[in-house]
Amino acid sequence: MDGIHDFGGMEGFGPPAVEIDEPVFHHDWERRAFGITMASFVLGVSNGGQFRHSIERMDAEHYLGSRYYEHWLTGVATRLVETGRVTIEELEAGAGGGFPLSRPVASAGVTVPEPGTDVTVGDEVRVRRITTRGHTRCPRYVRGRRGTVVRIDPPSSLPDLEAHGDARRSEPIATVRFDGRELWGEGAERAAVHVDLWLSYLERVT
Amino acid sequence: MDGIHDFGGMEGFGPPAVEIDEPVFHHDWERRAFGITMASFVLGVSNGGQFRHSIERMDAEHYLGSRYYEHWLTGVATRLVETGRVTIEELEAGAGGGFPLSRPVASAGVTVPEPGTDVTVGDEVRVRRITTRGHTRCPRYVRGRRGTVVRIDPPSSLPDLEAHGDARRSEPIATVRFDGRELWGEGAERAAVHVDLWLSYLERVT
Amino acid sequence: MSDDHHHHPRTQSPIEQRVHALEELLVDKGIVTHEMIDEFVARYEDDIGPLNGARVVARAWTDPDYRDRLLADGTAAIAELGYGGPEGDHMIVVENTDEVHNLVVCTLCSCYPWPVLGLPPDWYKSAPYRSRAVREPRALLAEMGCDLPDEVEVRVWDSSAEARYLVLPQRPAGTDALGEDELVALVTRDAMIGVAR
Amino acid sequence: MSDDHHHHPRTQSPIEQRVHALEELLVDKGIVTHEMIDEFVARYEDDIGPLNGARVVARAWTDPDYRDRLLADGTAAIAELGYGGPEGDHMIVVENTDEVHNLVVCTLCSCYPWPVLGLPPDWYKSAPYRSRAVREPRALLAEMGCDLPDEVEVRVWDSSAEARYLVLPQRPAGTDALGEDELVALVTRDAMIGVAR
Repeated sequence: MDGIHDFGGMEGFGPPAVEIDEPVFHHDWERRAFGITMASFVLGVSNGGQFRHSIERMDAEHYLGSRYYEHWLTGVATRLVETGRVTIEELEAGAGGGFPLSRPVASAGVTVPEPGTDVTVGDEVRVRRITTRGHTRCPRYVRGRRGTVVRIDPPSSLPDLEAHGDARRSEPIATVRFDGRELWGEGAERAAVHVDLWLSYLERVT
Repeated sequence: MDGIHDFGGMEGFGPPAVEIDEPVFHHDWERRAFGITMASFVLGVSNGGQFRHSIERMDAEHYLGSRYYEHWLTGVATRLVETGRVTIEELEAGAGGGFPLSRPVASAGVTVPEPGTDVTVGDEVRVRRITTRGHTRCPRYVRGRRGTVVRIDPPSSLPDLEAHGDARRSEPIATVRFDGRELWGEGAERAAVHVDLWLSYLERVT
Repeated sequence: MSDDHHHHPRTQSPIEQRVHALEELLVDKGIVTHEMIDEFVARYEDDIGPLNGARVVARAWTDPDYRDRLLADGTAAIAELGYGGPEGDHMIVVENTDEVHNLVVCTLCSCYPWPVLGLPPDWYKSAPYRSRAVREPRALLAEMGCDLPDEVEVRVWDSSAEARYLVLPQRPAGTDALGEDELVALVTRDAMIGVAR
Repeated sequence: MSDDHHHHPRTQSPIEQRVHALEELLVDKGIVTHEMIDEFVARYEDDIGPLNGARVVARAWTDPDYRDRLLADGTAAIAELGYGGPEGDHMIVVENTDEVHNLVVCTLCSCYPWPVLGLPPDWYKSAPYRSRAVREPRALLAEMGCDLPDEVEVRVWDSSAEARYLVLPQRPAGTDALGEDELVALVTRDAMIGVAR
């Protein structure tokens, strides 16, 4: 989905706020939200794709205006409701007020790319224009862009499928090197940007 | 610039909040912010591109979390400071507190597309991948996409230039019709989306 | 509009303080006057609104020649009724039919045909409307109470440049006996944006 | 970590109330225990942190064979020192040189090599860092106090899939006399992310 979470290249943000000697957690609630989420994985509440998508489905303004572990809390609570373990009524009663959850998975337009072709290190590739309204790990800023494969990682479960049902497809992951100017135009800084992309996100440039 | 203002197709927003018998202004400060901004145009504080870009340069979280006329107020105040008519110190003294302005124009990467070729109604075109960090009226969701020209409007000043200096280029504007599936993939709703694009944003598909 | 806008109420929100500060500063410097601002506000709060557009639509419903001129050159035909000005210099009128439904949006800011509709409502300027109108117009329209049959073609117009769009809705059935003035009352702002039929 | 997390303090913020409500609800239903949560918190607050990564780096600085193994198979070489686990199953180590500077980011969420660096700092998870690291890494690094000469090549690694990245910084000049344990103290978390040299 083209959500607010897909920050790569987005403008309108200032300098990062760096805190000297920053603690691991800033508030006790962050400790508990972290621990609850970690426990939820052990209990099988979500796989990685499901959990990430539960955060991506947060209201964009809520996402942008809240701290990181509030994202986790919102995602895990959403998954707990969606899997029938708790109800929103129970959550609101306990909180003594509103308990904003993420929005439902899109009812249409959740698509999975066709399997891609095999690639090897050195190949020129172009990233497909993924347009799913569901979960994907293909960032918007590389879609349609050309790059060179520099590494192949072992097969792993395609998130686009994993987040939305029982079907699985295991595919190698290619690390693709993009020239900064290919991504951001001639005025861009000189830099190489590497993105790890499942084969289904790629097509070979012939 | 790829800012938060470029909402087309972005996900993570819910249903629009429709208010029955909505007033033109909800607060008296909205009246004043509107009037100040209108007066500022008469006084030549900004042209259209400069004013729009002054709003686009707002901090993304501020933009998303504030009402529409706060965008105007922030943009016009930013322009008034940038053109030397008022100072941030005067604004903060008057407000008795902070007066958040928009961020400065990008110091690098502000580019203007090369002039495009002429097109006529019925032509197939592809939208260029505009990557400027400055102002543009080429929405992100149509960049790289194919469509058909359905109308040509009279020449008008290219915003990408107008917002950033004294140079001007006047170009016809083509209304391009995009199939929803070209923009959003096979799972998309059946719809035709029309976008008005200066010729420099387009290249003919040969 | 209250007359005491240059008095400083005791408890102002930060945005109220900022707007007030800017207005006072500009007046103190002699850059604007309160009256200039008052005048703009009055014009767009009291004088210009969707009644203008409704008159255009009702005329088009009752005068086939006017309808043809309106579709051929919106700016000129609208000027015949005395309407024009900022955000109305290049008007395009798009016509709904049994087969076609038109919807207007501005994804990049909130461009809107002021001379015929006045200033836009909050939802038109909101992230939900601007993001979804171009991606899932049918779902959006359904949520706004406008259910379109599958066979109706949806045409979305993103006002990204100089043109401003007005939808010419279909004349409701059973209104043959009504005159132009009576028809004016039937034309809604929402229908002229395209979020209602 | 306080022991009274299941008591309800009098004035809680909304997010505190929500977290508290969820924990109590899950405990009441027998889905989790407070102790399970305590254990995860303790592990990542007390046990696992950038000291692990510093030991890996110091070993690589002092043992050329280890450095070669680390660059060839990060996961296995890091496991030699006893580090592994969630977010560390596929470790890639990228080496800084006089000619190359590496920078790690996760634009889509905040993936980070937990076993060697612990949990990420706020700025790593923030919109400014995630948005700008892939678009203007040099400007971002300069703002963070890391000025790179123009001739140094910048390589950004967006952790968008399974691999997690650790930067192997350059050994500081003038440290030939220092042993591995002394070198550990010189290795910063920021250098292992790539926002410092």
